Amino acid sequence: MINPVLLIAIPLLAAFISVFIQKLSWVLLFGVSIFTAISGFFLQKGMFMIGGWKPPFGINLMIDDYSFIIIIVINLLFFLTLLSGMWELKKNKTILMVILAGINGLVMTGDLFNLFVFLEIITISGYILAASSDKYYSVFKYLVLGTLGSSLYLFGIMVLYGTLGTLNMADISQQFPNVSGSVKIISLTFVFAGLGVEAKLLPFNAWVKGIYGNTTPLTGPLFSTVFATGAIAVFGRIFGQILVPDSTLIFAFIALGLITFIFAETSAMASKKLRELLTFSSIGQAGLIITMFMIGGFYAALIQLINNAFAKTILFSYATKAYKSNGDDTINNMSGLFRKNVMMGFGFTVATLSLIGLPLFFGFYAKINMLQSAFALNMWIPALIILGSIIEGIYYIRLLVKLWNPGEEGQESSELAQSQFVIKNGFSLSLIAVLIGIIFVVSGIIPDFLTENIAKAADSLSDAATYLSTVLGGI
Amino acid sequence: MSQYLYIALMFVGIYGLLSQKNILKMIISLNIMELGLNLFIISTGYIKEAKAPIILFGNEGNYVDPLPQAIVLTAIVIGLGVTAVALMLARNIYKTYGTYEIDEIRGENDD
Amino acid sequence: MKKIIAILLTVAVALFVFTNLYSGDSDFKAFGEKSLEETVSKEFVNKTVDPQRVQPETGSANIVTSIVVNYRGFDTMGEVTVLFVSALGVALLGGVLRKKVTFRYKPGFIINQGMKIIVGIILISGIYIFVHGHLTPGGGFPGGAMIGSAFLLMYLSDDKFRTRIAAFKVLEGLAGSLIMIVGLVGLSTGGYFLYNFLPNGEIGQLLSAGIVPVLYVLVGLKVGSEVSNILGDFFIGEVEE
Amino acid sequence: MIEIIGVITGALIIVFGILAVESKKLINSVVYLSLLSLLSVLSFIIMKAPDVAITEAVIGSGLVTFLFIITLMQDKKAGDKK
Repeated sequence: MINPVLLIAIPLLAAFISVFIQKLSWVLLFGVSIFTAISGFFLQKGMFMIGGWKPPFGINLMIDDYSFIIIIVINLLFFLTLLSGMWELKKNKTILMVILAGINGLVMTGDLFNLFVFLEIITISGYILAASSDKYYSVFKYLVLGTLGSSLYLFGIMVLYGTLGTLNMADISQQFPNVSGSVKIISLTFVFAGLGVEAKLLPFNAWVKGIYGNTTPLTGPLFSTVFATGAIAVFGRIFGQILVPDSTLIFAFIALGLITFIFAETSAMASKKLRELLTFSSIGQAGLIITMFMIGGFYAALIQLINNAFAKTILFSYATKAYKSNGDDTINNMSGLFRKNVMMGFGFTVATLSLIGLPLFFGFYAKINMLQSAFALNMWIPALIILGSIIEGIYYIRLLVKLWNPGEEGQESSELAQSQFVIKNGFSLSLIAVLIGIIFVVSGIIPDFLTENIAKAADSLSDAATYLSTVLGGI
Repeated sequence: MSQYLYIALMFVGIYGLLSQKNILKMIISLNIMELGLNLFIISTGYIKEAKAPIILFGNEGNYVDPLPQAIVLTAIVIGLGVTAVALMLARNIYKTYGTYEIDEIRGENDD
Repeated sequence: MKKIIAILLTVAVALFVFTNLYSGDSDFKAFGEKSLEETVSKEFVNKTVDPQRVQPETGSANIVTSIVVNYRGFDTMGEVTVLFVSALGVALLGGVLRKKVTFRYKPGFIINQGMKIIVGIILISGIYIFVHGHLTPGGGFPGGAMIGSAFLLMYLSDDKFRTRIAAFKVLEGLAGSLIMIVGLVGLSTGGYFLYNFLPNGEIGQLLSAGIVPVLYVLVGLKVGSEVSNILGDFFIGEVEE
Repeated sequence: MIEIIGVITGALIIVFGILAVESKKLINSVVYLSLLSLLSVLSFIIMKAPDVAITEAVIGSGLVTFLFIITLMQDKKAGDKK
């Protein structure tokens, strides 16, 4: 059993050491990543006090079933991202180790201000990694919005502190229902806006296109899977368990999530470039998952979060690698590419089919559960979800047909198949594609293992009483 | 009363972010916003007639709330880090595009 | 036009905040009216969080320091990491710009020599501030920043000095690693990360407060070397003369 | 008495904040930001936060101002807003 503090302390220690032994920093990076990916499975559950100060006075880490599964997923994804971006690491190795510590801390921490600190760690690291694309103005927009977002978040939690006199999540979730309505509205709006920047929700996501649209094989999977999963998981934790909004605000939040979903899927439909299409698809998925968290469908939200994260790892690794090798990612020019790279094509296809939720794949269970929990509420939410999913299905199927079949649609010719595109250094990519492809197929046919754990995680999120007693009573 | 002014300062910074089109001006606005926020945080811990939270001999009890001060210490240093990165980015933007005005920046296919 | 929209938007949000935060039924504590009893800070001030420890549980006379380094030391660790990442980022971004900054004036003899004395004074006061961080106002952050500004003066007054100093990289990494190691020693001896495993001594003495001064000195060194690195990187850039 | 000083400082802070945002020359904005920072140090002292005051004095009005100025030095024309 591994103490969860080590998942933050070991990567940070390695990062500091790597400053003066730079030659060995890639060994440290891969070593740390393998350590966290494996030890995620053996994580000790419960509440861990930092410095031995009991909550709500000190800072605590909280490992329940929810953070447990998110930690496993994030650390696995981080390792896969490293494989995908193996040739892109350059001078970013130290920053990557800091990111690993930051994202683990973000998911595990039980204190609202500590969450802000970890949020700053990963966003600042994000700006620096994004700047490796040389699109400085896009990075600057991300920096301004990111700083604005975290300031708004800090304002929200300080209003809460001024009212309740505590920053501990469990303590606040206990007292929050008794807070007066006006303070509730202010704190919820500002925390929502602050986290909405990282979660890519609609009024706050002006930065996403410039950043995700210009990614490399390293930053593409990192932003779209590791960062996005962490941010959305925190979103679910805060609004599902700690600061539960009341009915008027929850209506506004659901509306924002759904508008983001529909708007992004429509924009993706019109995209001509692969990375742009995937960017809009990521925004749309974020909107969908947050809607599910808001309507209380934690199980469906989690299952789609994990499905989306693994699928996007392949899709973004592939798209960024194709761009890196050819300097172009226009979908029309890529047609017939998978004829030459069957292994990658297999992984890509499985991931896409799972993402849009076809039967026999893992994503199918996500979509079914989503609709079930949405239909339990009213009719128009599931109607919009189905509408968005159909749009998503159309453009992804169109993409797959293009990539497998060269030339005009319906015209079968192997001569036209010789697309100008090549993939350099494709071995790691094939490895990732096949690994995740197999995970998807197996988990689609035998879903019990994964779904059981996710169900436990969803239960622990909706069961606030256990969380409270573990943190405040478990001294 | 002064608490209103601190929140207002935060909104002066946000107004600057929305209205200014010069990159350095935007960074200055970010700094103003953070300053207003820091002043607001300290003001949530202020108690009338209370002393600064340092234990001297014969000076016990009745202190202002020390936790917001600890938080602002952290926030100021984080603000320094963000400002340094932002200014370095601004220099790189100037090197690439020869300007600080966002209207004159071309070639990054957005908006 | 854009300005009018910006003004309207800001005023709308500001009104939303003011009307809600200071409305009649709001239980947000008014300015100056709150009571320490209603917050977690009352235990920090009385030093009574954990009655099972040897009293006083934290020996620092400056209560803010005891919160920053002891009760909420994890935040400080994260915050030092933020500055670490920004220093790295400034170096990476600045690596694109290669030329040194040159000034039109040449520092004369008096500036050169006088600066050295001033630098010495600033360095000593910076070190004094973070060594006494647990007793007097100040501590690792301002102390470290003062060390950084001492080096700023050196950069300004001496042309030859204007290069990256490799020793700062080592100091930065070393101080950071030592902070983590102090935390891990606490984990192995006390069972908690960043556990205070040193005796607290008597409030007001220089050698008191357990790991607080140790951590604050490390934080001060780390902040100092990071700020110096950032400043050094800012001097390496293109300036049109 | 001390409350009145606090309010006056707060009002001055707002004035300098608006000046810093709306000023035509960038170098003036930077100087106003620095003044803003110094006035906020006074506010921190009035609100009994000596640690924060020292930190803000060194970092806010010292280092940040310097970073802005060295960035401005990159372009001689940048002193004027177009």
